[in-house]
Amino acid sequence: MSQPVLSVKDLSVVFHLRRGDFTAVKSISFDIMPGEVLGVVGESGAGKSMTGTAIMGLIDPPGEISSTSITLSGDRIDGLDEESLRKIRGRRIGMVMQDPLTSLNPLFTVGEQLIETIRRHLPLSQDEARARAIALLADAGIPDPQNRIDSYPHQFSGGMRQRVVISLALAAEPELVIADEPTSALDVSVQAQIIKVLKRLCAERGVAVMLITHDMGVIAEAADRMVVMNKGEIVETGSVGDIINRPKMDYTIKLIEAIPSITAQNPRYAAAVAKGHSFASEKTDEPLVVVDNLTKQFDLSGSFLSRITGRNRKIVQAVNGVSFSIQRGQTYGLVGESGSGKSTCARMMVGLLPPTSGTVSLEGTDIWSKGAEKKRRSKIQMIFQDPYASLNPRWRVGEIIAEPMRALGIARKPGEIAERVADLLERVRLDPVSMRKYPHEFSGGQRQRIAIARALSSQPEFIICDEPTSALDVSVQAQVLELMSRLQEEFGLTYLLISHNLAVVRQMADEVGVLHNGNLVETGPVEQIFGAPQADYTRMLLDAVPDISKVA
Amino acid sequence: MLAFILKRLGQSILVMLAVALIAFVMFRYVGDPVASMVSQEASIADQELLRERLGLNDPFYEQFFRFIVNALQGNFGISYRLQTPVAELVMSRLPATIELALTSAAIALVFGILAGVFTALNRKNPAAAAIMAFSLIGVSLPTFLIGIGLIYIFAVELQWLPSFGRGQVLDLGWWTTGFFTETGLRSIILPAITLSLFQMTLIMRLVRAEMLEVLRQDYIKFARARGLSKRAINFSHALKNTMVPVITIAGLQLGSIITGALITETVFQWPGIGSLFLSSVAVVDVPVMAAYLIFVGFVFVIVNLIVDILYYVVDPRLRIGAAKGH
Amino acid sequence: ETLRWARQSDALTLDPHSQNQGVTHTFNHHIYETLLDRDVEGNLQARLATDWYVKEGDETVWVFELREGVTFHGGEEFTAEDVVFSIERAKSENSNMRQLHADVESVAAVDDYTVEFQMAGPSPLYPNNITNTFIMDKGWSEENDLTAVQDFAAGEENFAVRNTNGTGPYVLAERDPDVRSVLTVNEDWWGEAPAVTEIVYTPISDNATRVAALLSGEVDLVQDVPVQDIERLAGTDGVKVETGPENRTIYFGYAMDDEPLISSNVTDENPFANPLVREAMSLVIDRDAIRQVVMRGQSLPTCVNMPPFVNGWTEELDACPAVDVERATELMAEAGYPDGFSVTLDTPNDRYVNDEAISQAFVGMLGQIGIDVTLASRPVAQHSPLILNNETDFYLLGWGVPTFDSAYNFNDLVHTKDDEYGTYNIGLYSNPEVDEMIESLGTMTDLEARNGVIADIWAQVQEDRVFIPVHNQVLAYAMRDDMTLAVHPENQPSMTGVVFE
Amino acid sequence: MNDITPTAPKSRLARIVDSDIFYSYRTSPVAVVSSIVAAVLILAAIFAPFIAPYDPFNPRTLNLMNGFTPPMSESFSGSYFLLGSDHQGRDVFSAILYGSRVSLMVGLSAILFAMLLGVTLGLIAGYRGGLTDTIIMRIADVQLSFPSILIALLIFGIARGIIPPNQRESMAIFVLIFSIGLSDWAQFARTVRGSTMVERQKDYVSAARIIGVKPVFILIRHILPNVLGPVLVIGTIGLALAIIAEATLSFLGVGVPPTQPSLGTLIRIGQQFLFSGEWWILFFPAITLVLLALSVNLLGDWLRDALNPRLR
Ligand SMILES: Nc1ncnc2c1ncn2[C@@H]1O[C@H](COP(=O)(O)OP(=O)(O)OP(=O)(O)O)[C@@H](O)[C@H]1O
Ligand SMILES: Nc1ncnc2c1ncn2[C@@H]1O[C@H](COP(=O)(O)OP(=O)(O)OP(=O)(O)O)[C@@H](O)[C@H]1O
Ligand SMILES: [Mg+2]
Ligand SMILES: [Mg+2]
Repeated sequence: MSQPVLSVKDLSVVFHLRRGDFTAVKSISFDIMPGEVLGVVGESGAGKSMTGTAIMGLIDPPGEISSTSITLSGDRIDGLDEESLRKIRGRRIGMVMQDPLTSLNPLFTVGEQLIETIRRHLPLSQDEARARAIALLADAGIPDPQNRIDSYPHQFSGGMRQRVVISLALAAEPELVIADEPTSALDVSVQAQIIKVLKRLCAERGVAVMLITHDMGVIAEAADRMVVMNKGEIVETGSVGDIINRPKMDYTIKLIEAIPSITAQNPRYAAAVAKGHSFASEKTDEPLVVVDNLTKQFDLSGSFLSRITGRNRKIVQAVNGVSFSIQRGQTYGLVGESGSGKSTCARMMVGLLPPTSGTVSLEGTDIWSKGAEKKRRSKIQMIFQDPYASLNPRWRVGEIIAEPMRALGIARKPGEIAERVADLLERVRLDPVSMRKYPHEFSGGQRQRIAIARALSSQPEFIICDEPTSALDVSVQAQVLELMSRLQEEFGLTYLLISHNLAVVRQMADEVGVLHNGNLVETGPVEQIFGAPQADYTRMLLDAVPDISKVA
Repeated sequence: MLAFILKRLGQSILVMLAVALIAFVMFRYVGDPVASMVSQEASIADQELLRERLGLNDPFYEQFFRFIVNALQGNFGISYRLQTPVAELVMSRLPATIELALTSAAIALVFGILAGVFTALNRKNPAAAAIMAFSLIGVSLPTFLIGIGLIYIFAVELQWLPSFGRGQVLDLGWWTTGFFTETGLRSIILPAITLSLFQMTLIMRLVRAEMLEVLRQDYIKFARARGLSKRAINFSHALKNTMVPVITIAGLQLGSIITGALITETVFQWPGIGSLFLSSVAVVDVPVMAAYLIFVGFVFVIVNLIVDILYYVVDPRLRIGAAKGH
Repeated sequence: ETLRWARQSDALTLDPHSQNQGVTHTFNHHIYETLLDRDVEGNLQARLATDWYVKEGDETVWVFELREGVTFHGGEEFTAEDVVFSIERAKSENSNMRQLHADVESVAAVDDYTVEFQMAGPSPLYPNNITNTFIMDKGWSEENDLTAVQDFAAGEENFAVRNTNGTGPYVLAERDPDVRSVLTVNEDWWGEAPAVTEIVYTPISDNATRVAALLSGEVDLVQDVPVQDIERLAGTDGVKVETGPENRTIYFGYAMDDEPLISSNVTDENPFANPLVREAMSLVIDRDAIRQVVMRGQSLPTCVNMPPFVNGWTEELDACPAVDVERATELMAEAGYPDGFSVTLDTPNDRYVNDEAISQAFVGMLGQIGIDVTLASRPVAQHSPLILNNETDFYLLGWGVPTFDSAYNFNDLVHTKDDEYGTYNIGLYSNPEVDEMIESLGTMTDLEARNGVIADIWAQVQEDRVFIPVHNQVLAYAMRDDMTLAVHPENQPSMTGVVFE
Repeated sequence: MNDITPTAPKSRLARIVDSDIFYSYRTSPVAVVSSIVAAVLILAAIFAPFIAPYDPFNPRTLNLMNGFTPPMSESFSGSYFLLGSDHQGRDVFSAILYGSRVSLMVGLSAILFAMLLGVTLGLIAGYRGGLTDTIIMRIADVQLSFPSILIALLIFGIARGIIPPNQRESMAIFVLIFSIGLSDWAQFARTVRGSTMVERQKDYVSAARIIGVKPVFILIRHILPNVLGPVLVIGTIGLALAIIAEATLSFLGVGVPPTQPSLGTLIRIGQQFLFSGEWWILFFPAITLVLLALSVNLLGDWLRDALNPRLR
């Protein structure tokens, strides 16, 4: 076999922090061959991104890199000075950074950033560089690249931005591409397309790819070999098929088990079927929540004047005549690609955003009618998409959880409140001592549990969960989902579960609605939707989901 | 965009009316113009006569209305002190102030931004710490003291630069400029430095703080990952992103350079509207004071408008209005 | 030779009759001329008039004989009709000089070089009033529509505000108000050719900057020199300072009527109405300390509210009693204020030399006898209306005497306040007998008898302690040391008097 | 995020000492030195009556003949003046101590007042948006058009009409605080408004709205703590400016009486003696002001960096 494109020996990354050193990566070694895709997986904080950043020489103080050697096609690249590194970065190693939304400079057009990078590394004229930039965008699947090249990043959707970042990484035809979560912001269909581009590069030009992700499905689909990391160390390495089908180490086994599969049937459905009951026909009670013909328009017209005269009106139809109902004690899953109106629905149902038309009724009362506020506040709660942003960083966890009790007058005496908070924390499996701490002192999974504890604090009947696990890695996600199911059983809660992770929805929901451009294209019992989807859009969505079970 | 400008212009008119109104209320408390207009032997009856003639005995709203009507026609009356038409007086002083303000603003911007970038890039460097500390002297001493200190060092002791005035100016008819004569250029140095010190400190600190923030953004890291040169990263990518807040403050500061020029112009006997205003306050020359305030109000309004437009130029995210998901 | 001359402020206008203000007159004296003016001792001297006297047989007429062969800058000949025109203009409604000519009923040209002033009654001291009334050319004025003095309220500018045509030693070459004015010598002037052939006049309002400009050699002559800088300037190579007395007294005054004070803790009566309190106050002021420390030796302590130049001044009146705090304390107890009282002193802070510091020093001295003074210090633009409206209990003021006669002080400061008289009688002192004597002064022709009345009035004023005078101001001009310019008592220096070494 | 899970709750003090801010403070010599300097100056001002050898505010104790005594020498009447005496025979050292008191009181109160007003209006403008925002921001425009001198004159004139004459001088200091504060609020309002507009979008605000927390409490308890960082920094620069503004206003007759000089007034007085050789009258008060401004601002700088978690 030929020489590896990248060879890493004994790489360590140490952060010199005030409370002692923290080793993010512990002497790891691995190689990547030309044309090979190496998948790197592991739970959040395992050191995956650090490894990639360290290879680029981009670790900032107080971080420090040490290694025996890092070679790129035989050339040592560790310990080089900043200037020599600049010649390698972008030119020989391309990198896709983890967060595409913030990786692009918002003040420069996509084209400017591409051309700048191309001309820095390749001897091309302005026009040639522009032509190349357009070709790159087209490769990455951006429609109409001639026109879109002069757009600013904010004019692109998250998925498009991610594709631009990929084009940028590929701009100077590097030998090695380090792609850190390149598809995390994409819907499944676009994700599939990107994976195709990467694979084609490997095949056609022998480029080596280091693909960092926590989505096992993507690995299964794209990678040849994979590395499993935990706490800065490599736990296991081998071919994708080997590891997924025959994991050896405990950690790997746990990780693989935690992955919800899109093809696995809903457990309750499966149980019901096993017992011979029919799962879908429980629709006997009066539904708890009824959404009827819900519509939301956003008026984006700039000025007061044009709003009055009605000229130049720019109206976004975010939600369009959506109707569905949710049974008490059940979970309704709402799926759909990014921007399809899921969160907007949620905000109207919780009382944050008045609907343009249509009604949301809870136990028969319209929550937007006069005098319904009290009921709405005490019975509906929401868990937000980003747990960190929904916790006030300046408040202690105890205060955060206690706020709904105070505001709704559920408990008033300090002693009683403290008791209840402690109880709630225990229920979400957190140490009651943590009520003294601030949100930033918790991990993502723990924060999500705090958010759940707060939602439970007001003793609601109905909880809207907007992407409750999107910020979490698979193992933590599994814990949170498990917790939610347990609480549902305990308190008889009703959930609206919003997610673009279809596997999660299949596992959790009793009924499912599919949103597309604000329209509810399909709704029905979970196994009906997943098992026999009716709408084209649903079918397309389901087809695009990568799945580990496809690995041979 | 046009609608936005029109809306802002409408608001601006209200702002200016408010400025004029408050100014008028204020004049009652600044002193009595008559007391400083008559000589010490003028009898009470004479003073009363003058007050009557100047319309100072009319009800407040009548005086205000008259002022607004006249001002709309570009007529700000006659200066009580210098007995020349106020509009003419202000116009003849304007070039001096504007040249001083622009020079100071340029100094403040250029040095403020350079020093801000330098101190942000070399946060631990002792030279940067020294610049940070030294710049504070600019804000902790009164302007008049700094001005006199500079005069003492550079005019009296070293005799390098003139201590007062504008030097020789070139009269272009509608404008007088000191930019094309040697004495004119030498004369502007000290007052411009004095006037710019405060704004320079502010801009420098602001740029530094914003730069530190921006340099840690992902897109800077990504720019490094793309192998861009240091200069492109620091001055093109990072600096441009610090500009939005800097423009806000710098814009406000350009306005306050003009109000801040009061003391500087007086110390350096700079023949601008600032010193004109202060001499007018001393003798309660109401027409000049009113015209000055209207002018300054106008400057602020224009500057704010330009700042808002500049936002659009610098930050494309603002161009499509408020369209934003969450 | 060119003289670069700096002072605190600029002439307000070049219209000779529009403003009665020292700085304006000083500047205009170089362009326009008056019938008479004052020399550096303060004596009247001939200028455009060569002789002046009361008409024989008619005590109410003043005769002025005019200088012949004088021409205006525009070439017009100077004659009696210019004088008639100018005096009438100065008397006209919008003129600020009219008060000085209030007694003139009419002016008539007897021939080309003689004018007669018909007065309302005998006015023996009238010539003192014309030292700042400038003569304009009638023809030029009429041509430029200048018969009336500018009316502010009309909102129009007057030609004379920026253009001149006088008979004086200099011709206006350049004028930028507040910034710079240039005067060049008038080759055809009737007097002796002055050594200064060009004057560059620049107002510099900041004290320190003005001094710096002289030190750096950017100007040759500086007026309005701060007293604390005199010593340093005098000790600097190439610079010298001329000092001399000014015709102005700085004094304190207080409310003397029976109304309770506005700002005092004594609310049922006016402590200042008690003569014992006033005496105590006058015993406690240490004028020598003020002179030595506050004024740096640059003042002439006095106990009468008039400078030595003024008719009626005597050494006895001027002399001060020794400071006696003990006696003052007794007096306060006797007056019924053993613990003193509180009051606010209003002082300007930008008008007279070290005005605020003088007041502050007096506050300390009054503290020794229990008078607890709060000092309220303001720019003169706010101080003036305050005191003119009698909204003060206790104040500082300076008074100049342009006529060089005591009657000027009496009319404005001592006579009971009414429409005509007592404009600056801020303490509301009122004594009908004194009022009567003051009114009689205006028409008395027997100068000796008149001086007797003046002495009587002063005796009463001093006995009643209407004022607490502090000192007469001293003027200082700083200049290059190769030139000389004497200090003028009215602060009206003429650059024709400059001599170069 | 580094997941550190301390097992037992610590005492409040221990938690403070252990906090990142305190750590950054301990390891920053600039912060330590400037906080010591600021503390010394502020304590000296507070305890002026116990430290100062003389009482410069009591005119009865002054002897004019002691004027212009150079530093470290005996005066006419035999008093010893460490930093010399001024033109009224006041001990410069004592005057600085007492003057700092006045200046700090005026400066701090004015800045606090400006902050209170500016932050309140900024919060409201940023949270409500729309017409409220436009009105508040245009008022800020109007305010910015007036030099603070004129605002002070206006307020003083109005106050003169309201306050009875014998209380005017004692009210002067409050009028002064009010005037300076009123001319400074706009910049706080602008800053806070910007940050509030960002914060109000965040989900923790939505979370509070869902349970019906009143807007006032959302603003005060949720948003305010999150927008206070830059406010503190502007406030520290503002302190020096407020002290200087006070001096200018006192000169215009709307400030403290010259018999009770503030630091700024001392500088203004001392400036007259710049050319005449009595340098100490200007020098010591000016140095005090520079030290005060420098230490407070360097502390502000440090605080800005320390509060920014990315810079730790
Ligand atoms: N600037 C820093 N200072 C201290 N520790 C850091 C810093 N940056 C990252 N770390 C720590 O290094 C460890 C590895 O981080 P890294 O970003 O590589 O995780 P990851 O595997 O990419 O996780 P994720 O899937 O969440 O992106 C984490 O525990 C993180 O807390
Ligand atoms: N406040 C708003 N003003 C204008 N448009 C809005 C606003 N909120 C949402 N939208 C638009 O409404 C549409 C639906 O947005 P929504 O947030 O409901 O999507 P989503 O399905 O939750 O997407 P994601 O998966 O990315 O969270 C989008 O096109 C969005 O741009
Ligand atoms: Mg990562
Ligand atoms: Mg969403």
